[in-house]
This record gives sequence, C-alpha cells and structure tokens, in this order.
Amino acid sequence: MRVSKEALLIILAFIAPIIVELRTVLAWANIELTVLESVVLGLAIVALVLVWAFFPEDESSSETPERQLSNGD
Amino acid sequence: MGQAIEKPEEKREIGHDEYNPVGTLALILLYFVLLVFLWFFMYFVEFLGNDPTVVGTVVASGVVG
Amino acid sequence: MKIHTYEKLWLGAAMVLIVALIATITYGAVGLGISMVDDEEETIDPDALDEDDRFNDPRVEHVGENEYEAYVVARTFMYQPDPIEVPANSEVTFYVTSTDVIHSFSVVGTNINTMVIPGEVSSMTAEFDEPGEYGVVCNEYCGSGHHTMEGQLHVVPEDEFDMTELEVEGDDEVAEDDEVTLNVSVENGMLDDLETTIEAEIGEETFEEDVTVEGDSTYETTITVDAADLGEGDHDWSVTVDDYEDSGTVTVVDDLEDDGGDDDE
Amino acid sequence: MTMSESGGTYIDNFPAEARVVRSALYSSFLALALGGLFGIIQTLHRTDIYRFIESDMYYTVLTAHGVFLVVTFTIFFLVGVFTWAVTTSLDRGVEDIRFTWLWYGLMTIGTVMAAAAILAGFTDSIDMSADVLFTFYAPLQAHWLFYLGLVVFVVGTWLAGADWFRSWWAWKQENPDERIPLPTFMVLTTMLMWYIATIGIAVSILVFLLPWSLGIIDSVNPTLTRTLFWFWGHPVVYFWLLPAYMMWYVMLPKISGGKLFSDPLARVVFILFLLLSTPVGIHHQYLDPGIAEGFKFIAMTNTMFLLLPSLLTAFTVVASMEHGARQRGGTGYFGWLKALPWRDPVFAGMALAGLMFAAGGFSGMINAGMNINYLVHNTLWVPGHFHLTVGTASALTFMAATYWLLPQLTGKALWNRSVALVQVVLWFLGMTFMSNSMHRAGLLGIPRRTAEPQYQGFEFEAGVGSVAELDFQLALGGALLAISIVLFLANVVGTAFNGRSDDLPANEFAETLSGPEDSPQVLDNLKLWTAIAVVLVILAYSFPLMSIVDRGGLYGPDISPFPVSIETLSLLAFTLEQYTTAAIATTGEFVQTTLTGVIR
Repeated sequence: MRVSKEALLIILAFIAPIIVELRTVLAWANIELTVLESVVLGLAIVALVLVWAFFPEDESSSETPERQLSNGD
Repeated sequence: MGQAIEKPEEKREIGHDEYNPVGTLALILLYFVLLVFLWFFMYFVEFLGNDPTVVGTVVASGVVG
Repeated sequence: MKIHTYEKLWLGAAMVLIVALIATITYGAVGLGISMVDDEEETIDPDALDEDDRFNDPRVEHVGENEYEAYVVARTFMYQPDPIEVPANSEVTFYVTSTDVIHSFSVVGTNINTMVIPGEVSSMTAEFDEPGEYGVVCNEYCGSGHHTMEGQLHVVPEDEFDMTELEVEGDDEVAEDDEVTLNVSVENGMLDDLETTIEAEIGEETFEEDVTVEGDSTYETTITVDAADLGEGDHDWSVTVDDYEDSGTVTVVDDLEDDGGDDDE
Repeated sequence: MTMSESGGTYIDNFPAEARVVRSALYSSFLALALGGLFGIIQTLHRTDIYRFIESDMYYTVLTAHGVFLVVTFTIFFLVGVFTWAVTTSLDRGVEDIRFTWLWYGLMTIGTVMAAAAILAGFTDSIDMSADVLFTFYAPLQAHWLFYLGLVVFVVGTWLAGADWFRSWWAWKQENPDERIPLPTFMVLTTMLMWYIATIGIAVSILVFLLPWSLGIIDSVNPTLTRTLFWFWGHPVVYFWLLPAYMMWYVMLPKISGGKLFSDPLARVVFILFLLLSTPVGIHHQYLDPGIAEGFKFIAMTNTMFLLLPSLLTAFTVVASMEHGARQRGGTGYFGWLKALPWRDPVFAGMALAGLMFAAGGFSGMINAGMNINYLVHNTLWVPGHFHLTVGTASALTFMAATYWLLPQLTGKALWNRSVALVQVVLWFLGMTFMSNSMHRAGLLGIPRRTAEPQYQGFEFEAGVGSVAELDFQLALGGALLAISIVLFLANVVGTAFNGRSDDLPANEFAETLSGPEDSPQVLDNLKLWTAIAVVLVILAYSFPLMSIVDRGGLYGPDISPFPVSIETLSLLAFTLEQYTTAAIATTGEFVQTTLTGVIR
C-alpha cells in the first residue's frame, strides 16, 4: 500500500466535495453530464485512487481494505 | 483498523527562528485567490445576474439592467 | 511584539481583502444604485390597515409614465393582491406591510426580497424589462401554515397590459312596458386616456359607443332598450370593452304580479 | 504557559472539577442526541423523502433542533471545556465547588423549562407550546416558561463566568507579575463578550417578552425585540465558535506534534472578537424596514473587520500544524500535509472542522455583504452557511476534542479510535453534501425554515441539475450526519463503560514558539478592552435603538411613551451621521493602531 488506510479514508473524504460539484463546474465548460454519468465518473475517480493506493504492493489483498472503506465512506 | 494510540513521533526539533511556515503561506495564498474569485463570481454573476434588483427611486434609470 | 514576516504579509492581504469586500458593496450601492429597504416610510397601525388609503385596497397603481406602485398586504398565510400584475418595461415600487406577524415578501429568482414587519412598510423599487411569471414566497416563519404562504407576480407584455375595469349593473326583471337599463362603468386605472369601444348586446339588439376614458377616472354610461322590443321571456345581455366582458340575463315579464323570480344574479 | 506540574490526567489532579465538567459534557451530548434526531426528521420531511409528521409540527421539531443544538449542546460544552481550561491553565481548582454546581444546576433547570415548553408543542393535551424557533421573533409568542427557561439558563452562564473570573483573581493575588495563561485569557475575553452581548437578550426577555407572555403588557414593538435579539444573536455565534478556536490554539498544535506559532497573535484575535462581535448584529437585519441604510452600512463595515481575527486564526493555526508536520519529517510546499497525524481522530476532526470553516468563512463573507443580501437572505443558503460554522467548525471540533477530553475526565481510554476516525470523516462527508446542496438551493431562492418548500403556483428553477438532486444530496448528507452522531454517542457511552486506564497522556496544552513574553503587557488589560468594546456597542446601537423606539414605540405601535418630537428626530439623525462617521473612523484608526502596535 502506498498510503495508510486512515490516510486513504481522508483522501477519499477530500475528493468527495470535488466529485459533488464536478458536474456544475463542467456545465460552465458546456459539458452537460446526467446524474448517472456524474455518479459513474465519481466512482471512476474513486477507483483510480484505490488503484493508485493499492497497486504497487500486494501485501494485503485489495478485498479487505475496500470493504472497510465502504464502511467509512 | 489500528487500535494503537499514536504518539506523535518527533523527528527533529525546530525552533522559532529557524521555522518559516512556507507551506502555510502557500496554502493561505491559494485560499486568498479562491476567496477573491468566488467573491467576484457571487457578486457579479450570481447576484447581479439575478435581475430584477431593488434600486433606489432616485437612481432608478436603467443603471441596473 | 514579534510577528513573522509571512504572517505580516497575510495580515496585509487580509486587510486588502476586507477593504475590497466593502468597496464592492459600496460600488453596488453607489455605482449601481442598489438601495436597501430602509426607514423612509412612516410607520403604520397594523390593526387599522383598512383605514389606510394605500392598504385598505391592496392593488397596483399607475403613477407615472412606466411607473407603478404596488400596495401589498401580507397576512397569515397569503398575499393581497394575488397575483400582482404589472407590465414589462416598467418601474414598480412595492409597498409591503403586514397585519399580523413578521413575514417576508420574496420574489423567487430575483433580488426583490424584504422582511415584512407589522407596523412598518417596506418599500422597494425594481425595474421589469421582460415579461415573466414569478412566484412570491414568505421566507420568514410565520406560523403553522407558513409553507402554504405564496403568491404570484405577473409581468405581462406591455401591449397586453391595461388597468381597465368594466362593471355593469343590469336589471334582473323588467315589466314589459318598462325599459331595460344597463349601467356601464368603465374604470381606467392608467394615467393615459383610454380610447375604446363599448359594445353591448341584449337579445338581438346591439349597441356600440366609441368612448375616451380619461386617465385615472371612470366613464359611466347607460344603455336602455324598451322591454317591449325584447318581448316576454329571458334575454341574455353582454357588454364588452376590449377584452373585458360582463354579461347577465334580464327577464321581461308581462306584469309585475307574475313574480317569476329566476334570478341569475 | 502554566502547566500541570504533576503531569497526570485531569481527573487525577482535579477529581471534583472533573465531575462537573463531565456532567456538563454529558448534558451537552444529550442535547446533541435530541437535536440530531430532530435534524434528521426535518431533513427527510422538507425534502419530501419521508414524512411521518404533519407539516405544522415541523416547526416544533425545528424549534427543538435549533434550541437544543445551538443553545444547549454548544453552551453546555463551552462551560465544560472552559472550566477544564481555566483550572488546567491556572493549575488550581475552582474556588468553591458548590458554586460551580450551582451554575451547572441553574443551566440545567433553565434548559428543562425551555425544553418542556418546546416539547409540549407535540401534544395537544398540554396547553403549552413554544413553536417560535430559535429566534422567537414577536409577535409570535411562546409560553412564558420558554422565556423564563432562557433567562435561568443565561443567568447560569453568567455565574459560570463569575466562577472563572474568581479563579483568575485568586490566582492573580498569588502570581501578581505573571501573564494570564493563554487558555484562561481566552475564557475571560470570551465571557466579557458574553456579558456585553447578553444585555440584549436580557432586556428583550425581561422587559418585553416575558411580561408580554404573562399578559402584563399588551403589545411589543416587533422591530425592537428583533433588534435586541440580534444584539445577542450575532455575538452568540462567537460564543459557539470561540471554544473551538481555543482548542485549535491550545490543543491542535500539540496534537500535530508542534507548538503554537504565536501566543501574542492569539491574544490579539480574542481581543478583536471581544471588541467587534457585538456591534454587528444589524447585519442580520439588512432587509428590515424601519432601519436606516446608514446603520446597516456601519454594521457591515464592522462585520467585515470581524473577518480579520478569523483570517489571522487561519494562518496561526495552520502554521502551528505545519510546525508539527515539519518536526515529524514533513517537507515541501504541500508535502508536509502528509506528515500530519491524520489517523488520530482528535487531529483529523479538528483539521477537517477547520477546513470546512474556511468554506463557511466564504459564505459568511457573502452574508456580511449588505446589498448582496437580497440574493441570499432567509434562503436555504443561510442554514448552509451556519451548518459549516456552528454545525461543523464548532460541533466537529467539540466532538474531536471530546476524544481528547473524555479520557482526561474519566481516566478511561477512548472506547474505539477507529470508530472515532470514521465518525469525524463521516461528519465531514455528510456536511459536504448537506451544506453544499443547501447553499446551491438557497441561490435558487428556496427558503429556509419551511416544512414544504414545494409550492402550488411556481417551481424553483435550477441552472445546473435539478431541485430533486439537491434534495437528494441534502437528505444523503443529513443521513450521514445522523449516523455520525450515533457513532459519536456510542463512543462516549463505550468510553464511560471502559475500565480505568494507566496509560493516558498527561493533561497538557501546546507549548508556544512565540510566547506571551513577546507580546505587549497592554493585551492583558481586560478593563481597557472591555471599555472600548462597550463604547463600540454604544456607538453602533444607541442611535438605531432610539430610532426604532421613536418609530414604533417602546411597547409597540399603540403606545408611544417615548416623547421625541419630529424636530428632535431630524436633529438626532444629523448627530447620528456625525457620530457614525466618527465611529467608523475610530474603529478604523483603532484597528490600525492595534495592528501596527502588534506588528512592531
């Protein structure tokens, strides 16, 4: 793992407001997303962060931490 | 998740004279820029764009479109 | 007192920010003329609004070229008048007061927004360039039905706007040897003269009169027709002035003892 | 800064005081539980996601939510944490523990009275209600028990303040040449502000609302009681906030592994709050008729300058955190952020609270702006704002601080630190959703304090997205916050049932990089600052109040017992203009001299 589980939790928390308002910001650039599209985009961003956090090392299987994350998210 | 109480591990002691909070300055200047941008956005786009607006009877001559 | 250079820098930036914020607001007030609801209006007795010239009959008045005044009363849980109608391309001054508790008068989607306090009159002037329909909400909690307190503000296209009021009083029942009379009054609330035609129809008979109703006045006329010409029975009548119409039915009876009493009004 | 020599936990050093502080905190958490419950009911009701109460009962729920959270939760926490701060930093117990229990008892009785009046609104079988919301604007009238309860509660807080002043005077006799320890300094300045501010509500209730609710007087002047409310109603927000500030200054640097960047600036900040918190209340009345635009403008300039202490706090607190991060090995312009102890719920909670306060600070700037108030006044934007300030900056800091304080007060280790960390993060997430959607909805003109913001005759138009999405976001946020409160309470209860632990950190405050010796002695001259604060309040309020009484009568429109003729009034207006210009100049000058004094 690149960061600790706690740090990952905090990072995801920080990303949340960005995801929430991403759609508004994109709308100014004339990119109109539907709710579904923005949810998918948000999940994709979260997935990217998870991959970034877990990819380099395989010491813990990626299943367990993800379950814990969904607790905290 | 870890239950251990974390003791703040101090790696080095930094005294008053050798400490320059550059990170704080960088962060807070970012905040400043954000504040100024959002203020202008709120005032000139959200507020003045929300016509009609209450105007004084004296100056009510199409100044606020 | 030792203050770090960076913190002094920030202190300076913070002061600049504060002054800039005040300057922006001042620009809005002085440069753009956005004025605040204030104390220019006299206080009023909230229990005696019906004795007040402005608020005994909540309404819109035409007070100058493209200038209107709206006298609005807020009470639990409604606004009067509702809807408020003004033309586009006009300057409207709202005078709003409350007869009971504190309300607000907030035109949704605009910067027309004021508290309405019993005993005080809020006055606000705004310009309406475009036609549109706005909701009006009370955004100050005023009691258990607060969420039902709403009204409407209609800004109608200039050429569709008038302040004409047509009122016709007609007989219900007329003896055959008498006359049927319609007392027509056309009120022109605008300051400009109203040139229009009064058209009336009783049974088969039609009348037409071209009139000029002077600004802020009422024109009255009487239309008469011999009941005998109509004949015994019910006769519909209608009077129209521009888009306004008033109508009714008159019964012509043989004699007065035939008290047929099918009143329509 | 004075520190407990013995190095033990608080309960080791002050067992009797620990009981009072604990009681205050538990009272506070009980209010949090109730207030939170009412909060989630409201969230689901107004978004029309789940309605199980009648809409007219929404306002009873809303009154309870407001009063329990912003009066009971915050102020009980404040008296607890202030008692802890004074006793710890002076390293002496309270002078008379019976007196301490007396004010705690008064506050409790007052709360029970007001709560009874509010909660009776849920049943028709008791002829009593107080559905007047937290602001109790006349002519809406509550049962007299509600007003009396508030009075008893406030008297309790006055005595609490007296208790801390008493400790300080006693300490000063023994330490005549020492600087006031920073935590005590913060407590004392906050209480001085509170004494000045509560004059407004005391007059409003004792002279007008209570006699009126008892039928002794027939009517009140709605503008007058409203203005007196805001005389108190704005400074009270700093009463909620300053305990959080205190924790950011005296605990957060230590938790971060560093030292407080500047003790002198912390003092300046609290003095500025003492001076500027009260003469600004009229900014809540920008859209009130019957108050001259000039008074509103003065209130605005004062309010804008009130940003200064918060902006200064942002720098000092972040710099203190950075000091900790760099001592822990952090580097770079932003890289040091990674070296902060994010896994510690005390730190994470306070840091996230501070971050949200930065956002709340921005919406506060908008609220402070005079004419832009037409856009946001009484829309959902406003609750969006104060859920970031009192609802996060204060509440989340209090919860994070509890994770530090509870072990100190009970001698028991925290039940579960992971749950605590998840709890603070959930609060941050929930509030992100909730306050963001509230701000957005406010800009569409959706009103606050409304059971059903769904109208017959028109619809709110969303520029981007839809109102339904905003409602969903709001409800989601509210749900996360409710879960967060449950986790918090579970941790409090779990800790109470833990066994005693020997392995707890000592009860100590953060040390300072630049200590009180670097600041001029005049900063500790509380009499001077109080006098200036009083003068500023008189300047800002005497003429508006006179004008309001002159317009609407002391006891409402019917009676005019204030015989001021029209001529005197215009003369007054003229004098007023002179005074206000002078006031602005004085304030400006004062700020300038203080600042230059401070900078040198």
